Amino acid sequence: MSGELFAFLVLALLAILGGILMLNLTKVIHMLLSLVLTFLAIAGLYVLLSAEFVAIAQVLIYSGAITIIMIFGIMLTRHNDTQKTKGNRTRNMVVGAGVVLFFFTMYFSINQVSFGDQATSLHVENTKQIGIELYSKYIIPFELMSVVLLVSLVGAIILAKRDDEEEAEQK
Amino acid sequence: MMDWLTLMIFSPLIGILILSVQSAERKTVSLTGILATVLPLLLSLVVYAQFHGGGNLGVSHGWINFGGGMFQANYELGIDGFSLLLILLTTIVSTLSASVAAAQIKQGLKAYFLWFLILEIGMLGVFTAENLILFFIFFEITLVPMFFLIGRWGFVEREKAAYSFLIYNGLGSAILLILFAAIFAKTGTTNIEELKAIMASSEAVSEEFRYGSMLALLVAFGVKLPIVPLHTWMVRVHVHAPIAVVMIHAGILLKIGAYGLINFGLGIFGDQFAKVAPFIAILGLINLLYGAFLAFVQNELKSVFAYSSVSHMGIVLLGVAAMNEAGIQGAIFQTLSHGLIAALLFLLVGIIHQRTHTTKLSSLGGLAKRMPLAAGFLLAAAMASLGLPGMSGFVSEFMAFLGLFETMPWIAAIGTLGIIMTAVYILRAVLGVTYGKTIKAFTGMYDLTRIEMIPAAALLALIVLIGIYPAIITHTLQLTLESIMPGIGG
Amino acid sequence: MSAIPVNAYLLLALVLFCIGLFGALTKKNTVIVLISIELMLNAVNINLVAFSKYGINPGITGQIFSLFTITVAAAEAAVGLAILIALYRNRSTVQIDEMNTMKH
Amino acid sequence: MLENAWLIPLFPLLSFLLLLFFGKQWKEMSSHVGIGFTGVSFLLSVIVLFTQMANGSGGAEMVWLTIGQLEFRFGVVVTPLNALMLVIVSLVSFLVHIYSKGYMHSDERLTTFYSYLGLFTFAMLALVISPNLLQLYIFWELVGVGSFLLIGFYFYKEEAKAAAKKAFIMTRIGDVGLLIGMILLFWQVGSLEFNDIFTAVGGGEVPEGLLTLIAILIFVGAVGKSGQFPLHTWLPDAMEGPTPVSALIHAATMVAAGVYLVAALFPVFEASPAAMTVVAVVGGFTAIFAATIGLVQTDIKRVLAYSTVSQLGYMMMALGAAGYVAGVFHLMTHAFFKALLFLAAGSVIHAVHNQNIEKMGGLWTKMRITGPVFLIGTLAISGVPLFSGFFSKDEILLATWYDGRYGLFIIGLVAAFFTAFYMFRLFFMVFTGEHRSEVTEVRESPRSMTIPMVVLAFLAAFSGYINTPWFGTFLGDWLAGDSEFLPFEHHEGPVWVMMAASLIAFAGIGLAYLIYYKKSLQRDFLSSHMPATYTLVFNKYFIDEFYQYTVEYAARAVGYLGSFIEKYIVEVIVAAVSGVTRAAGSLGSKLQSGQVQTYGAIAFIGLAILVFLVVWTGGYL
Repeated sequence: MSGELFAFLVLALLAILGGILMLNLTKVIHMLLSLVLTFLAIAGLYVLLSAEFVAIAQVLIYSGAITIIMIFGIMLTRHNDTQKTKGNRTRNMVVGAGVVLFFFTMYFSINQVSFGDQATSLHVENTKQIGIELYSKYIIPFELMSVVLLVSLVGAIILAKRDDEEEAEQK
Repeated sequence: MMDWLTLMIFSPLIGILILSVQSAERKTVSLTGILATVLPLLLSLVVYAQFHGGGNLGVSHGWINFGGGMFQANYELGIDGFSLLLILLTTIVSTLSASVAAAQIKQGLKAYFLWFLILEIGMLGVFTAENLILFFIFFEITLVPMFFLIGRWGFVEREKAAYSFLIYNGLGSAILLILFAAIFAKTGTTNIEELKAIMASSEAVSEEFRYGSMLALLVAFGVKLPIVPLHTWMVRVHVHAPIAVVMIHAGILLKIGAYGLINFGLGIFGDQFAKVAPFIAILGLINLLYGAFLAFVQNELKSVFAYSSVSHMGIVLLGVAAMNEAGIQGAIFQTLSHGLIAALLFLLVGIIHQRTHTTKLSSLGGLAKRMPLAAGFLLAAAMASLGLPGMSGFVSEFMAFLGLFETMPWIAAIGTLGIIMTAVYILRAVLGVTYGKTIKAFTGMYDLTRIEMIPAAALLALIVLIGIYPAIITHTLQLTLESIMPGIGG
Repeated sequence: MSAIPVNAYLLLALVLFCIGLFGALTKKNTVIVLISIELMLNAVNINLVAFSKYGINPGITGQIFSLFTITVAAAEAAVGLAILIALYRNRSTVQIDEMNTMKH
Repeated sequence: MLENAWLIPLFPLLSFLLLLFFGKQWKEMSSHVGIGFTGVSFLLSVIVLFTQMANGSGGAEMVWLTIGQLEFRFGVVVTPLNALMLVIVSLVSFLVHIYSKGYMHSDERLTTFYSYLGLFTFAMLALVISPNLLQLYIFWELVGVGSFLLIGFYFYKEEAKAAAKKAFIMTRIGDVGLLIGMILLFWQVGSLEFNDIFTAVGGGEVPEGLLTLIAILIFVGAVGKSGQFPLHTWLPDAMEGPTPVSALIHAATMVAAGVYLVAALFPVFEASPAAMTVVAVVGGFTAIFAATIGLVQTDIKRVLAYSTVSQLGYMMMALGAAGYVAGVFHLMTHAFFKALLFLAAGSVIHAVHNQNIEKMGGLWTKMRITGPVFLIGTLAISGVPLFSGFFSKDEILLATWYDGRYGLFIIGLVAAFFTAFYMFRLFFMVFTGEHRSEVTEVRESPRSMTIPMVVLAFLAAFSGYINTPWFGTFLGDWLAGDSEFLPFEHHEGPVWVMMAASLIAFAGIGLAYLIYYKKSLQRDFLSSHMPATYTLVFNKYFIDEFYQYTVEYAARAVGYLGSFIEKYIVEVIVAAVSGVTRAAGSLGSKLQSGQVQTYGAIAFIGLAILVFLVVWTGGYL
């Protein structure tokens, strides 16, 4: 067993473990933290796939930013909230069945996929390559993305901000 | 050249326009309403004259066109002998029904006439359309006004009746739409004449498709006709709809089923129709006997006549199934004659109901004493209904059975039981109402007024005229039959 | 040559996607639903990155796309949370099954 | 003149229409209108009769209905049989019109009565001059309606209503047989013209078995109309109608139409020995069967009605035994004497306002005209020598004898005995003995009633002389001579047949005399010695009840079964279909809960299934 395969297996298991924990834990905050595990494992997998920059971004954005935002979200709304155990059982079963169906269908297709080639030069100056591509070929999507970010920023502030009139009423 | 057909179909629009701007005062509204139906009546007479004068009445304008000319649905109108007769039936019964409505509809007369005139456009259009798409549109136009006419102006269970009318007929027309679309896709035309030519010659259309289409037609028009067991809606409508509407319904709308079956089923899919003829004959037999036996045990005058309609439509099926000239002519005659007879019967039932406020057989009796004219007319209508010679019912029954005995003697022999049963149930109901002891409970009953006499007398006169001198119809029908018969290899 | 076939990555991604999907469709807490959606996006990212290495046309493009996805995910998380907070203020709940105003 | 014979039925039709539309204003006048128009018809009929005798048969036709290549015609034809029937019908109708003026004078619906009479007379006259079977069928039904209307004339009486309904339906059953036979015949022959039919049948174009079937079916029509067993039950009930109607329709004309039908289609029957046997046996059986019922009835009109049934059976028996002339001859004489008897009975009823013979008696002295004419009729029907019935009955008995149907011959003799007995029973009970009526002041009827009776009495007495073994068989030669299809040879009968018939008649009369006049024999002999038989006969062999419990209840059961099917199967299926739709709808609306997750789940499952299908089918649907 090569080291790479070993690393893959461990990371993959960690990622899946995180997901399964997320499904089964009861406290919301625990669920969130279990997902951090998944995100980190995925970052590791990115490294295996010669995508160091993406891996770093993954750690920063997912494990860092998004998780923190979510935790804020939890704290701002209701602390110590637990997942209600009583759910719509039939619906869960049906959805589960659908998911399993979907899984096997996709599994069936995935099994048939095989690509011969393998990129070789990805790990060489990975960040630089990304940078060059971003600022040359994908400049317009990149700029657009900044607009998206801006809009979401503004939107999030407006949404989250208390309505003045409403506030006045409440006071 | 005048486009008489278009003019005739849409002439009720004038009435609609006038009505919609007019005040809702009862007298003016009923006058306008009746006059608005007289206009198409006059125009249909013009059309009749033109038809026999050899004038070319066909109309064709480009209309819907897509697929680079591959798919065309034109605005095409045309008539043959059969549809001409049905048009005349429509305009005549409409006028009479309008006059009945003016007397019997208590409220919302204006709205009633608006719906009624739209209905008339639909009916006239159905019988003149030469194009499946156009036919379908007019067919749908008849459904909506009927729904409201039943639902708003009917008797006790009017809403239920209106819904079951809409559901059944909606189902039928859905099947029709799918079928027409399939035919359109397969052949690229919806013109009936072209389709006849294609079906007669082309190998392109598979045998399975033809059978499928034929059966779909049978179901779609079977709902309308109605064929047992698709008939329950029709009984409900007959019992709960306002009388004027039932006159139209029994008199004309049911005939769309027969018209479609003969014109499309026989005309387009003649060969296939010939192959399933025994099956259709059995359906007809079931209709005839089932309707008759059920009519025999009904306790309500309107139900009796409703089931008698089921029974009489069985004769149409039997005649069509005979697949020879006598049978088909019998079916057509039956269509027309039942239209007149049913209109007359329900007209009289309406008058009786108006006087006595009941149509229960158990609470009616001895009407001949107080209302001799009404009883006389009812008796005459009953006699026509049970196929008394000298009235139109006999001619049609005779021809239908004449035709059927040639091809399927055993079924015909069983069917004659229906003739006996018709006499039994009609007499049971009608004698029960008119003869016997006078029931004292109804005070202030009065006989037919002069105004009421007119529609009843007109209908009876037509019935007797056709019965005594059937050539009046056959000479209009000749051409139609000649065009249908080659289609079935007869 | 790597000992790991692309199928393995795809399978992992599928498993994660399915977990995320199940979570998104069954969990009651809105925050978890949001984070489950993030998980699904991550699964997609794995695919993208895996294809960038083992695809028919291997190249850097896959990684760039995953970066875009991450960005959008971040923006989505921010807006989602803002909506959540606004909702919580109005209805004082974060249970998704109590948010059924669409019905009315 | 013969091609204008269509004028004959036209006058009664005119009378019908005029009275229908304007009768209300005319009131009393309407009887004169009816009488006048019928009188014209009668005169024309007589002219036609003599023209026919002088010039032979003739007629006129026009096309009535075309179906493709097939043509149906309408027209008139005058053959000896038709001409004879014309005269009989128009004469009796004319006399009944006159009689009714007296009999019905107090009825407020006199106009209606006369218009119905006009309708009936029209239909009956048109019936007997039909040149083809279809036209015959049409008027066959129309006379049925005329009869129906007149039976139900007292519509407010429940019995009249029931009787009218029964008459119509029973005859309709027969009519359907006729209709089927007619249509079958049409598809064999290709035409319904009598001449074409006879040519085809004579040429052997119709297969033997089918021909028998057709003949029997046509005979079923005759059975219905002529009140033969087993469709006879309507005829006695039809006595609910006014008495002149009974005389006209249910004695002289319409009920004889069945006999006329068989006679008119005689070549068809003759071609099938089996059918002939059926006709003869049914006729013979009806003759004796109805006669036994007639023995014990107490209603004057019912006795006459059963006697009519019996006599019609006699005619059928004659025709079935190839006695064409005998049948028609008896038809004619019977029309006269039975109409006479009914009119006389009507006169009695008019006087005593009762129909029960137990409540009459001793009227001979009070009704100086009615009594004798009734006696003449009774003598004629009993077959007393020198009266008309004697000759025609004799002819029938001879025909059966010569045809080798000895069983029927005996039946004929027995029936003749019964006839003589019950007719004289009637006569003695009504006209002799002490006065039993509640009406003390019995008066003879007005002249408008007595004159027709006298005319008929004359005919009943003497009309037999046109066909006798002694003075020549004028009628037979004339009836059969003209047609190539009718064989006729007169049987020089053995004298003992005639003697036997006379003896039998006298025996019957004698027995009646002993029991009812002299009272030397016990009246209640039968009821006391054989009570079971008496009950059976008195209740008309329970045939009505039998029909009620079988046919009527069966029809009703089928009807209820149908409505059961309708309610619990058809409606349930419909309800099930609509229920499924409704359930699907409510399920759908339940899913519409506003919960995003549910929507998402559904969308996802749909997607999963689609993807699965695509993969499953390899991407090709």
